[in-house]
Amino acid sequence: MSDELVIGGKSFKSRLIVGTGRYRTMEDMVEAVEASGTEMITVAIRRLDLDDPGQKTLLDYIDWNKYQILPNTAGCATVEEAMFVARLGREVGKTDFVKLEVIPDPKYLFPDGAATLEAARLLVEEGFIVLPYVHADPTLAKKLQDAGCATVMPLGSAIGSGQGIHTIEEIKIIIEQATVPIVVDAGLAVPSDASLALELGADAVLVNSAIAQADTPALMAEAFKHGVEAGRKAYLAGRIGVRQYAAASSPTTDVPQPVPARS
Amino acid sequence: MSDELVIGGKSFKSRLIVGTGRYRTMEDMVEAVEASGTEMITVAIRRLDLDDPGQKTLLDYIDWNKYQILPNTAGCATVEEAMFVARLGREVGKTDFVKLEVIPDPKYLFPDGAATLEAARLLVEEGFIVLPYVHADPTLAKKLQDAGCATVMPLGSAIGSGQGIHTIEEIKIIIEQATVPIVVDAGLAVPSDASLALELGADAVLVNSAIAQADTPALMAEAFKHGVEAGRKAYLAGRIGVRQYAAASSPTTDVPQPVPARS
Amino acid sequence: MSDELVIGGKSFKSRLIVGTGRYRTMEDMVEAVEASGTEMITVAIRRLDLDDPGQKTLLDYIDWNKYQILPNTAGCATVEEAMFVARLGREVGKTDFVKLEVIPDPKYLFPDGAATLEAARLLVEEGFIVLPYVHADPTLAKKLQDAGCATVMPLGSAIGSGQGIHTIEEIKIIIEQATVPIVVDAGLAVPSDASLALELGADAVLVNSAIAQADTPALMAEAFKHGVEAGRKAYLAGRIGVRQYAAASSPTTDVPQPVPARS
Amino acid sequence: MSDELVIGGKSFKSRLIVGTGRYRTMEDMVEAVEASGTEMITVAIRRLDLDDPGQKTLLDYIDWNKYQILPNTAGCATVEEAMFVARLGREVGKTDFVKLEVIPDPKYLFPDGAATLEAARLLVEEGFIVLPYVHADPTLAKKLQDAGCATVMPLGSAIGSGQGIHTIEEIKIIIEQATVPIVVDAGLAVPSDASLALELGADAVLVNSAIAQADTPALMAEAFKHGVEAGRKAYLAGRIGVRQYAAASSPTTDVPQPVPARS
Amino acid sequence: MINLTVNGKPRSIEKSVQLEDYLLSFGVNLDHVAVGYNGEVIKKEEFPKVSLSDGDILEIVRPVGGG
Amino acid sequence: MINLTVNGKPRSIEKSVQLEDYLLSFGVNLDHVAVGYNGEVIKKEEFPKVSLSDGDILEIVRPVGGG
Amino acid sequence: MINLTVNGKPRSIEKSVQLEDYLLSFGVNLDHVAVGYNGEVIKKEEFPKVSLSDGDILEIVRPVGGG
Amino acid sequence: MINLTVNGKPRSIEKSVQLEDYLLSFGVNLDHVAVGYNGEVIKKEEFPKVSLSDGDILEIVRPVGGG
Repeated sequence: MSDELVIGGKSFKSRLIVGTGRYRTMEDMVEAVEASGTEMITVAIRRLDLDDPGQKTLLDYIDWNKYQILPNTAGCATVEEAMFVARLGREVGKTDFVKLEVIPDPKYLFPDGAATLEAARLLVEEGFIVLPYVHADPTLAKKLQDAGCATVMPLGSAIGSGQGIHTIEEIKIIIEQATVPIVVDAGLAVPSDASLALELGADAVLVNSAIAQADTPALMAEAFKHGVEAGRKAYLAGRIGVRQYAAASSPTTDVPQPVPARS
Repeated sequence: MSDELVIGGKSFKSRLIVGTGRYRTMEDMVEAVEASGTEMITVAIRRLDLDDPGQKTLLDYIDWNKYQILPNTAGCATVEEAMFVARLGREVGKTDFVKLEVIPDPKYLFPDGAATLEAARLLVEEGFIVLPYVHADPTLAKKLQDAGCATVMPLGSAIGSGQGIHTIEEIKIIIEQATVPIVVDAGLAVPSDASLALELGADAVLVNSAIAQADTPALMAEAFKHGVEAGRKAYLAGRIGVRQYAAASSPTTDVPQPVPARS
Repeated sequence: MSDELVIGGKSFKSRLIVGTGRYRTMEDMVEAVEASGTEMITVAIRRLDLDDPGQKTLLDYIDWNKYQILPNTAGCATVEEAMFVARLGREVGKTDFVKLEVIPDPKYLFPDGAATLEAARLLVEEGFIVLPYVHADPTLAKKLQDAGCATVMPLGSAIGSGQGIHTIEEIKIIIEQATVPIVVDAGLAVPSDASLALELGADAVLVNSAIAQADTPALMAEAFKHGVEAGRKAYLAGRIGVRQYAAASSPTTDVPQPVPARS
Repeated sequence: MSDELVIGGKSFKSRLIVGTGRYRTMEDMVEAVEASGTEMITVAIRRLDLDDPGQKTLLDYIDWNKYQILPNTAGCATVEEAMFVARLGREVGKTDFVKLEVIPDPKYLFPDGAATLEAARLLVEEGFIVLPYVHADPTLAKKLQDAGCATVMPLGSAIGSGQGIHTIEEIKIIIEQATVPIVVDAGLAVPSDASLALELGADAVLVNSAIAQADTPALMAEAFKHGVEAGRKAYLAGRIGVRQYAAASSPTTDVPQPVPARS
Repeated sequence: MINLTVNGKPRSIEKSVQLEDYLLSFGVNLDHVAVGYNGEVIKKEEFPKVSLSDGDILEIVRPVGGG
Repeated sequence: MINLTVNGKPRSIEKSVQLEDYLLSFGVNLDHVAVGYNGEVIKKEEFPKVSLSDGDILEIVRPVGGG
Repeated sequence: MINLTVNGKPRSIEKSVQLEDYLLSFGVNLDHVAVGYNGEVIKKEEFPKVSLSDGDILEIVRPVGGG
Repeated sequence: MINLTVNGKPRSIEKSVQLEDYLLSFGVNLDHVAVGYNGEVIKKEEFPKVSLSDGDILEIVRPVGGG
């Protein structure tokens, strides 16, 4: 059965997008990315240290031809900053894909919906394939897909908080009205979070801290790979409904009966 | 890394126990059992129809040498009935394993803890390997393991209800104090339920209705196989902690700054 | 102990704002409003039926001097419509208070955050005391309070859905960063929802459908009155913390011991 | 409307039972008990200090004629101990009421269901009015009411843990099948917990730590008084149902429309 | 003949009248309504000063139960 | 005439037979069933040693799908 | 010399006394306590009828704050 | 003397050079960086065509791990 995720005209077999930040070592990162089976990885764009310009970059560790690179605009608090970093990312990443983040709040790293929408419209005009990171606000999600975004990426909870998905109900509605793939991003801590998102009909998840900061990142990456597989297959297999009462899984008739020995 | 589940002295690679009831067809059942990768399946013991004694039984569909058979005492409301059915199951199943159920309540199929404990003690004396199905009551769980049960199987929610796991907090405590494998049984609806149970440290899950009644049982069985893999690997990989605030997954310094074009 | 809620320079003893819509009869409405002990009621602005211009209006049922009237902009999907209806409400309601709603989505009635923010800024400029109804988006909430809104009113769940508060985590953050009173609005179904909101530090709640559509509206209004009292007092009384283990509420020493009768 | 709670043939107007343990001072306790409006208070039975036999007891602080005294068997781990302490409590408390606790586990203070059932049967035979504290196990609850207990008191979470009610689903079922008053006990932390229990149809709640350990016990006691009132009234008022979609609380027609000024 | 749009429906009057008189002709209680006049909201005090002319668009509103 | 209760229903046989023969008379596959005899569960090896007599109560069971 | 166990601790008295007198000797308020005597709980009315003898085990209890 | 702002820090060069040469002077791998020039992002092909002049502001960036 072919079951592919299509974003910006590209097909992906894996529904797990992996972030490359917060690993203890680059080796951890490389192993985890491989173990995850992902086909798309996010990267951040930062200033080169001119006092050590030869230092290795992500490009020295990862074969960019093996993965769809998804440059992000993390660290940007305004539309202007996000536009600038998106354009830089396009050059260095050699891709039109961009994970759009406009985040004024350093404490919870919650995105600015209005600014994200404005930046998304401008980036779409410039031919970017825009994957915006936003609060799980169904009205905003609708406007973003109508604005030509390639996906909508509602958050589960605060980035890196490991709190899981607090926004189930909103995400269900976002999925219900979706015309583009929905990618649940941020806060996922364990594969059951990822599985749940896909069971509900989300098209993919983006995971970084849960893998990078696990005791054993590569093993956790594998766990998420299975979790995403599980969730997608369950969605396609059609889950049972919820019933108030029990339904016996063994026949309720023809139960053998003990008898008293004859007197 | 070898990571095996040991119950009653036998080792299992799969941590998914599958029930064989409620399938639409025997073909569905056989396919699902195979797709699940399970090594242990439950069966019920019922009267033979003497007006059609040649009718096929489970034994005609499934190779009992491939699986650990786990006869249950479903349908029994008293200690005496459960003892009798357990002994019949031992003969026909050619195994000492028994899934002990003592269930007086037909509406929610909730077990009778006191009666289950009494029956468990008697069956242990008779050399059975007892896997008791009980409410997620930590004190009862402790008494059952102290009584020599091979596992404790706390319920997530009503059998076949598809409500998932309502008893997370109790199950955490049961796991914390466990001296035998803990198998979460009943109510699981989707693989995220299974994954969650294993992430918390449960040793296995038992699933029947969620697979048997899914639109596509074999595919749902595969989904649960992945869910169990995901949960176990995540448990071994060591999940991240929960934090109140966000933790940036991209560096917060060296963010490139746009500048106004010179006038 | 004086513990007043101050909105737009006015002090209120009651922290329960009540809506006047969806009652089965006007008598139900009047009784419920009185039983609730509220000091602020919302009203909608609608066209007069010129074929029956003498028909009674809210003004014939309720003494507007007893309550702070809060005209809403329900039914408005755009900034322009909301501005127009707000201005009409100001004239007929003889108050600068306005409950700002900009809602393009008829299915879930979720507000448009960006449009609400834009309208809020314009209304503040015109001297309105603006109480905006928005999704529980902490970043948006911050912008609204910075824009001079008199409160922020995050939603618990869809209007009239009776689903309760799905947005606890977001609301906690909105409260944490609040510089104006936070009023939880929409979705509340039972007084425990209201109590919970105030226990978390919300300053008030707005309730309509839960009262209007209850079997006995006046009694439910009374129930909410108590719920709000309970929640506020609990907030001020300082709740106990959460601990993983138990803490005995009876002394654990000097327990009397039975003894065997002497032989 | 008369709405009384009847336990063991006695009528109570208050549905809040208050514990007298864990207060910082006896004055705190007295104030809180009064502020709570309770008519039934629990007490523990402990050895008198013979080196200071004149020390004040609860009896010096509280007028036992004003309250139904409910001696408990806290600290008892076996049936025998519980029977002995129950009998001592009957003498000193001059009442047949007893809160039955049989708790072998010191960490979570979870009760032993089977032992509690056995002790309950013996105490009922001896003419006690038995209020057993048990895990929220519907099958056990049924056996206790069938055994002649005056109430069943399922736990919400570990005693004094402040975790609230983890056992909602089980408690709903216990209420559904109840033939005696159901009193939710243990773990309640805030009045919304109490209100929720009563909204679901519980007949009363028992609260101790949440009041005794609050920053201001008397104020928290008042908060719980309101919470219980709120929950009971809401139960009687008949709550609205839950709907997936929104239901407008303002009319959706006759919305005034702005128009462009004529050119 | 003067054609108006009032609350979304066409209405006509013989000759121009003051807004206030027009409202009173319906028996409207002026204290209970607000009026939008060609997209502008006008205060009650202004009612006497506005004389209706062809093409005018009126929104005459009242408060109703709402949440 | 010997009257039995088999799986809850009355059945009768002309004269006493061995349990094993009785089972085989139904064409039952002995490897696929277990038997309760007056409340006792008896092993397959015992089948030939048990001869049925009046009033005996038999439970002849098989495994079926169950959870 | 009569040895008792009272509230878990050894105590002794010169010669046998009635339980009631023994309790009063401590200044105990009889209305505020209950007594376990060798595992039996005895009613207040019985106090005068019980005379303590060697090896008796007493539990003298009072109500305290509890939940 | 030409003063530049590069990655937020002041740097100076003797005389104007091409952007490309300037980058290479640091030993930068041109395939691994992108450059913002006075707020504009310029393509690699343009590097040789840009000669730096006084007051120019450069942002030289690379990809790093990010989520």
